[in-house]
Amino acid sequence: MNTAAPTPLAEARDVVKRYGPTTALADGRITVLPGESHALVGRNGAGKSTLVSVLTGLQAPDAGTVRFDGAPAPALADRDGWRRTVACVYQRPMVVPGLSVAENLFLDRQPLRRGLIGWRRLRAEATALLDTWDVRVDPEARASELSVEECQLVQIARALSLGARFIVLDEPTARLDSREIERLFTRMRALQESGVTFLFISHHLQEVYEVCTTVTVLRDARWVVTAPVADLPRAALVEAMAGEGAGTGAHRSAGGPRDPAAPVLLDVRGLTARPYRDVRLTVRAGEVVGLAGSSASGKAELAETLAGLRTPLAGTAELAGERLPFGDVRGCLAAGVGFVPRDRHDQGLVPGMTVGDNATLTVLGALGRFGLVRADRRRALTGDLVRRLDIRTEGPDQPVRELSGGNAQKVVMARALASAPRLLVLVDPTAGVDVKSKESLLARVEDARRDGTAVLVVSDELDDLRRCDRVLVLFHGRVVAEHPAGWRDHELIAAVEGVDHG
Amino acid sequence: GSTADTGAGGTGGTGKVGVILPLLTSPFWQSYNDYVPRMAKSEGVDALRTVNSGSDPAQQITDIGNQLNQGVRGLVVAPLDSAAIEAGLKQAARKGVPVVAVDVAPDRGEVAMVVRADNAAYGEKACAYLGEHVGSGEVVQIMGDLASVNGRDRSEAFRACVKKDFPELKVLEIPAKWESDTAAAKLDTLLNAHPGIKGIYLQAGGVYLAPTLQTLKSKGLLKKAGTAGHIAIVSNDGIPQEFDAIRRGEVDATVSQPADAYARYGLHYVKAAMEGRTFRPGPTDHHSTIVRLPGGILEDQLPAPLVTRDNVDDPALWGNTVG
Amino acid sequence: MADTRAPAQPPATRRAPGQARALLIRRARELALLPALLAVLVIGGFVNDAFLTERNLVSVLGSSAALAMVVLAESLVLITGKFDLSLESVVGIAPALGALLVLPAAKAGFGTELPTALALSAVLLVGAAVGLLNGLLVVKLRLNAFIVTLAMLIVLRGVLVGATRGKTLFDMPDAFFAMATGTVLRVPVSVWVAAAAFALAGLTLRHHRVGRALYAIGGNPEAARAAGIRVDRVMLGVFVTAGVLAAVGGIMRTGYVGAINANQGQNMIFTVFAAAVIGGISLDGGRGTMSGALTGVLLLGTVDNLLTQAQVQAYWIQAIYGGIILLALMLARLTTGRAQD
Amino acid sequence: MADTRAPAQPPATRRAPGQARALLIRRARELALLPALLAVLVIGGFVNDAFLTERNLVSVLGSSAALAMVVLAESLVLITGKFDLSLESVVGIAPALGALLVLPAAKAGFGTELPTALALSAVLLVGAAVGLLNGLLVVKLRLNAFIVTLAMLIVLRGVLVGATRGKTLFDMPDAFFAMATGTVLRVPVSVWVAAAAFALAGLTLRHHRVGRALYAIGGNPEAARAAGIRVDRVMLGVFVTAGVLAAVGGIMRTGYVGAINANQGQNMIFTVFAAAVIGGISLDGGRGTMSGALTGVLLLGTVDNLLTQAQVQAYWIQAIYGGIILLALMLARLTTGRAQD
Ligand SMILES: Nc1ncnc2c1ncn2[C@@H]1O[C@H](COP(=O)(O)OP(=O)(O)OP(=O)(O)O)[C@@H](O)[C@H]1O
Ligand SMILES: Nc1ncnc2c1ncn2[C@@H]1O[C@H](COP(=O)(O)OP(=O)(O)OP(=O)(O)O)[C@@H](O)[C@H]1O
Ligand SMILES: [Mg+2]
Ligand SMILES: [Mg+2]
Repeated sequence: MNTAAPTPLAEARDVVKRYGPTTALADGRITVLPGESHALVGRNGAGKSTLVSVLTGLQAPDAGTVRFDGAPAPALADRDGWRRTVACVYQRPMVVPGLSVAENLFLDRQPLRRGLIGWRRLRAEATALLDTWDVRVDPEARASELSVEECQLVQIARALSLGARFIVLDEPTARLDSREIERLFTRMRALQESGVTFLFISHHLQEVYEVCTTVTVLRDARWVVTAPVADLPRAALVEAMAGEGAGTGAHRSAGGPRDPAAPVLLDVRGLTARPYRDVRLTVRAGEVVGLAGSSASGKAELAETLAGLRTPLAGTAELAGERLPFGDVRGCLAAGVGFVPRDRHDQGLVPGMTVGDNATLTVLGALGRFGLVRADRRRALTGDLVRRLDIRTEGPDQPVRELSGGNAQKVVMARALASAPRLLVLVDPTAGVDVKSKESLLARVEDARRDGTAVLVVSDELDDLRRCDRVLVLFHGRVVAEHPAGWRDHELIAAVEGVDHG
Repeated sequence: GSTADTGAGGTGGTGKVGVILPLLTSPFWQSYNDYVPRMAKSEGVDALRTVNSGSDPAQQITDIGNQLNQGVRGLVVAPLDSAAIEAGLKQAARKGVPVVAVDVAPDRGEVAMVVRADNAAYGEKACAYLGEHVGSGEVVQIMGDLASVNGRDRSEAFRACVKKDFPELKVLEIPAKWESDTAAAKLDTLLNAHPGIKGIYLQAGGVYLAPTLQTLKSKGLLKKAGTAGHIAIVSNDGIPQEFDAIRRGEVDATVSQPADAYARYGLHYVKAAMEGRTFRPGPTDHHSTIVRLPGGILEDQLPAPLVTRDNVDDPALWGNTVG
Repeated sequence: MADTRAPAQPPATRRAPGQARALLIRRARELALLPALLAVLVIGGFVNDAFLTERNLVSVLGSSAALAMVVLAESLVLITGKFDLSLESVVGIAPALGALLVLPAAKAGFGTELPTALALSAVLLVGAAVGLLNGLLVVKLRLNAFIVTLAMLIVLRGVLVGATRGKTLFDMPDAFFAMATGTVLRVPVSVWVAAAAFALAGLTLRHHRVGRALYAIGGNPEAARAAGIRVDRVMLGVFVTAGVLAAVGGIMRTGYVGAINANQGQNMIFTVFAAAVIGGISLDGGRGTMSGALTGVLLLGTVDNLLTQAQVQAYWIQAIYGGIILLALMLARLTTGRAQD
Repeated sequence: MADTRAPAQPPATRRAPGQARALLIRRARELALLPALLAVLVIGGFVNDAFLTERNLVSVLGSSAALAMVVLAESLVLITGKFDLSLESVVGIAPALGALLVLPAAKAGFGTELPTALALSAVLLVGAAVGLLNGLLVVKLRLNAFIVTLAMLIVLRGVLVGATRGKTLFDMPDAFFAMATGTVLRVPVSVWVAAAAFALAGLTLRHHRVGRALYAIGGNPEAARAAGIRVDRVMLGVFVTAGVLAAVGGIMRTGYVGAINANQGQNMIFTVFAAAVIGGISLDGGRGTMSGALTGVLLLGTVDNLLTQAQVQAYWIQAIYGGIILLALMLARLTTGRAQD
């Protein structure tokens, strides 16, 4: 085995990376062989993204070595060297908001004409590239105008077009709908055939089995195991990640509504705005209703309307008989709406503030008299939420900026739960959350529902929707289908994509 | 020795003296600053290093406080503002430290003596010169900072004198905030709109001389005195470069602010005050007169001669004694 | 191929012991300037005997009080993620208008001769009005705060010169000077007021929901809005508060100087920003504490005092002052190991 | 339920028709100030016959050239997402050191009496050195750019006063004045140089990779680094370039004024920021164009000229100037419908 082993395409050994008092990586190891598709999995905060940033030259490790093709990695400042070696889609958005989509796609490698940038060629190449990904955006549009999904696709398109032989994808699918994911996998397979090697990170384990050949597991900042995916069935993989024997349970479905006679809590009638029309839906107390649809269906806008972030053109929504004050977030909060927004970077978190601050941002008025925010009560509430949601953090005083992606997402959920809402509106609540945490996150949704909370889950994550008592499908702004629990995957996917027949 | 009675008390004439400057970015005050140690030696005063208030009246109060905390027995201050110095004077009075004010007479407060040449007189002299030599037409005054007492007094005196004595003159104004580039740009602009300008009064030669000459030169309007189309220029300060320009015939006159005398008599009076001497109105032994101002303050009005081609080489002028 | 497995070892215990230390480090960052401040004090003690006397230290405080108020005001605006350059002109225009209302026409006043209490309220009102105007332009019209308040600064400087016709205002009622001249326990009232204002602001920022809202808005206005914070209203409130605080600073300066010069406050904003930013207030918003800002003010005041006492040549004093600020920054950088961008 | 399904239409076709309009809007935004500028020109023409004469317009250009260079320099730094306040002091210190090297000791020089060409190169070198120092402190030591360059500004102001001992420097060789006094086609050389510099910078920013890198760094430095841009090196280069450009601006100002005063450049930075930000350069980095910055410079220059010609009462001129800037901002806001924050 040793004699026949080819030179690894990329190899990291004994990598240590610390951020102040946090050890993000204590024993980072990975060996990626040429031509394989290597999965990197681990729970939130295990150190995956840290390993990626070391492997792509974004940060120098505190200790350890990185080698490519047997040769030492380029110096940190040698950006060209790194760019030739490896391409990456980072977990955090890495676009320049003020530049056009076309330029973002070809940043620092714009086609030149006599030393200057050939805008025409740039536009043409960008258009072609976007077309291959079927991204319907104007290449001249600013990147800041893109939706989360479009932004992610643009970054994927960029990374895959760089011509590198080694491509790292850090949770590329967390923000994509199923059709977009399928398109990504098709491209990946094509590139694999032409000899491109992938390092792929995802919390959707079925994706690991679908596209990867080898898997490396990190746990608590340490390398745990590397094995062919075929040798690690799902249960073993989860065990390796979590460090304990645990049933996967991800496919458990919710069963019917607990109490079909429960009173209707949320009653939405004739709601109309730009991206959706004449929406009518109801959610009973203790009921979990899913709202599915592609990224362009208007589902996220509908959710934002209910949270008070938008004012619709027409229609009403009543929560327990009271009209929701549209366009008034505070009013909606007071009325009992808890909200997890679509993008944690955008509306979800204040990165510079601590976990405690972020988690209690919606309930600042309730932590003491005269508007005082009592530190002990904030600490207690935060501690409780951190425990319940299993957030991996140094403590409530750690800035959210320093959390790993999935843990940050849990803080957003904590913020929504902190106000003990009567209606929970969750948009993509488990984006970037690891399998175990997803369980606990969804279990918290279960808890809430048991307490009589109405829950609206806006997502196209089948795992999220499976827990719903029924799923509504939004297509081009209209509710086109309703599936009671027990639907089969392909039915729902077909409905979401608008190809079902009734 | 000037007109002074020897009295009792005081600090016995010994002890350190603090000297506070208003700013250092003008050639005039820079000369004054250079004179201070020299004059201190000749007057036998133990002067500390000068302190610069950097054009900030509040800083000046702080500077006074700092000097007093260091135990100075006398202060020579060139106030930035006639009113906004009172708080500083009060502090000194509380400690029994005599103060001599240079260049600006405080509106109120206790000072042993004010040593100054009258700012209003500068404006009047310039007005009189221009009035006599230009007669009628448009004249420009390039003003200082309107928020400074020096600039204000010169501007108002010039304006008032023109109105009263030379109504044929029409005054155009450039508020230039003691900034040379502002002066250049605005003079340039005015010359476009008023090609017939006949005279210019520069309220500070140290700042405005170069931009004025440069602007006139680049517009082809810099003619020697006596030739046709010459624009009469009266400047204010008395620095060597103004004298050179007068010799070249580019500038007609300047009011010489006596930087040397400021330093000398500032220190002289503070020493006298520390010795407990007091003073009376009347002529002095150095060609000046002590007058009692309306507020009861005594002021030694130093002569500020108008320098023209005729007396520009007078070796007694301070501008002829520095490099 | 490697199906090698790591030996089952306990997960690196990262939580418990690290937590206290991390908190300590984070707190230390807020007071990054303290070592620099201490260094200046010690050096000062050696350089000049008069430096560490009570009298001198009270002088430092008294001369810094007005600056401190404006730094406080600016810090609040900066934490909210905005700018207010016009605060320096409020320091001049607010007390000046108050004085004009109370002074007789013979003393360059408007001749309205309002009662003193009314005139003093007018001072605060002017500050509030300027803040409100800035706030409306920034919050409602969505103009850029930096440039709006820069234009406002120019306008107000002009109005001050225009309204006073460049004259210095004096002979106001004693109440105008009381803050700087009155003392409690031998320390000027202005110092106590500034200290109280800092303490109150510090408490509010740390322990009141309004304070937390400022940080949230400065850190990510979108997230703040989504969390139910009325971003526009809070921002308006901050601009108004800053205006009022600067007006109080203006009264302090008036008392300190004993008169109102037509360029009162001019160029102060540089020092204000220096103190705030040295003290750890971020220009990007969302970061900084009152204790930090206060150390910034004290450092500048102390260095200034020290340089005067050290008999540095007047020509070089400014260069040395700037150099010391640079050194203090580097020292803060090294002692906290934190990048400052 | 609902089998009423929307026809399978592609979501809002954003390409073909929208594209031209979007581009137009984008271009219009860069020149948001043009309406305001035109308004000032038209009003000026009515107010005063001399205003729209060739001679007067050349005056406006000549007096704005030095400012334009510094605005250009600052814009480059701002686009990269940093600040450089010390540029205003480079305008003073760089030509002053050059002059001191060439002047004899009798005229307050160092007495080295270097040849003119060397002294002029020294001017540029001083600019570059200051830029490099700023850059190193910001890029390598990771100090905050605002506060580093503010401290540098104070240091350099002090050095200028110290090195000249407060004196005004006269009588430099003619080459020091040539840019402002020499003319080509009746327009001063300085104007041509500034125009060329703007054109070159505009071209580079729009059509060269280095220029695009500035926007990328200003917009998202991490993304820029990930895309292979040598962020540190580019940033250093920008600081050095800005220093050199400001030094050139300093020579222009020296020529325009005919001497170097010990406060040359002082307070200029306010005007520089005003011009840049009014012209659409974002303080957050990553946004703004050279044509916008240029309209900002021209607007300020024109308004200033107009007010002088109109002989507005000296006491109120500043207030009116500030008011016009505010109006121009609102006009720009209304004509482009763009929020400016
Ligand atoms: N800039 C930082 N400062 C401090 N701590 C950090 C920083 N970045 C990451 N960490 C910490 O390092 C650890 C590993 O984070 P990392 O982002 O690598 O996790 P991850 O495996 O990618 O998790 P996820 O699946 O949630 O993305 C976490 O505990 C995190 O809090
Ligand atoms: N900053 C930019 N971002 C994206 N596209 C740009 C940018 N600047 C210019 N372009 C594109 O370049 C095209 C031509 O612009 P411009 O006329 O300024 O350049 P040019 O060099 O003359 O190009 P061409 O030779 O193609 O006409 C525009 O239609 C625009 O789409
Ligand atoms: Mg990650
Ligand atoms: Mg073209």
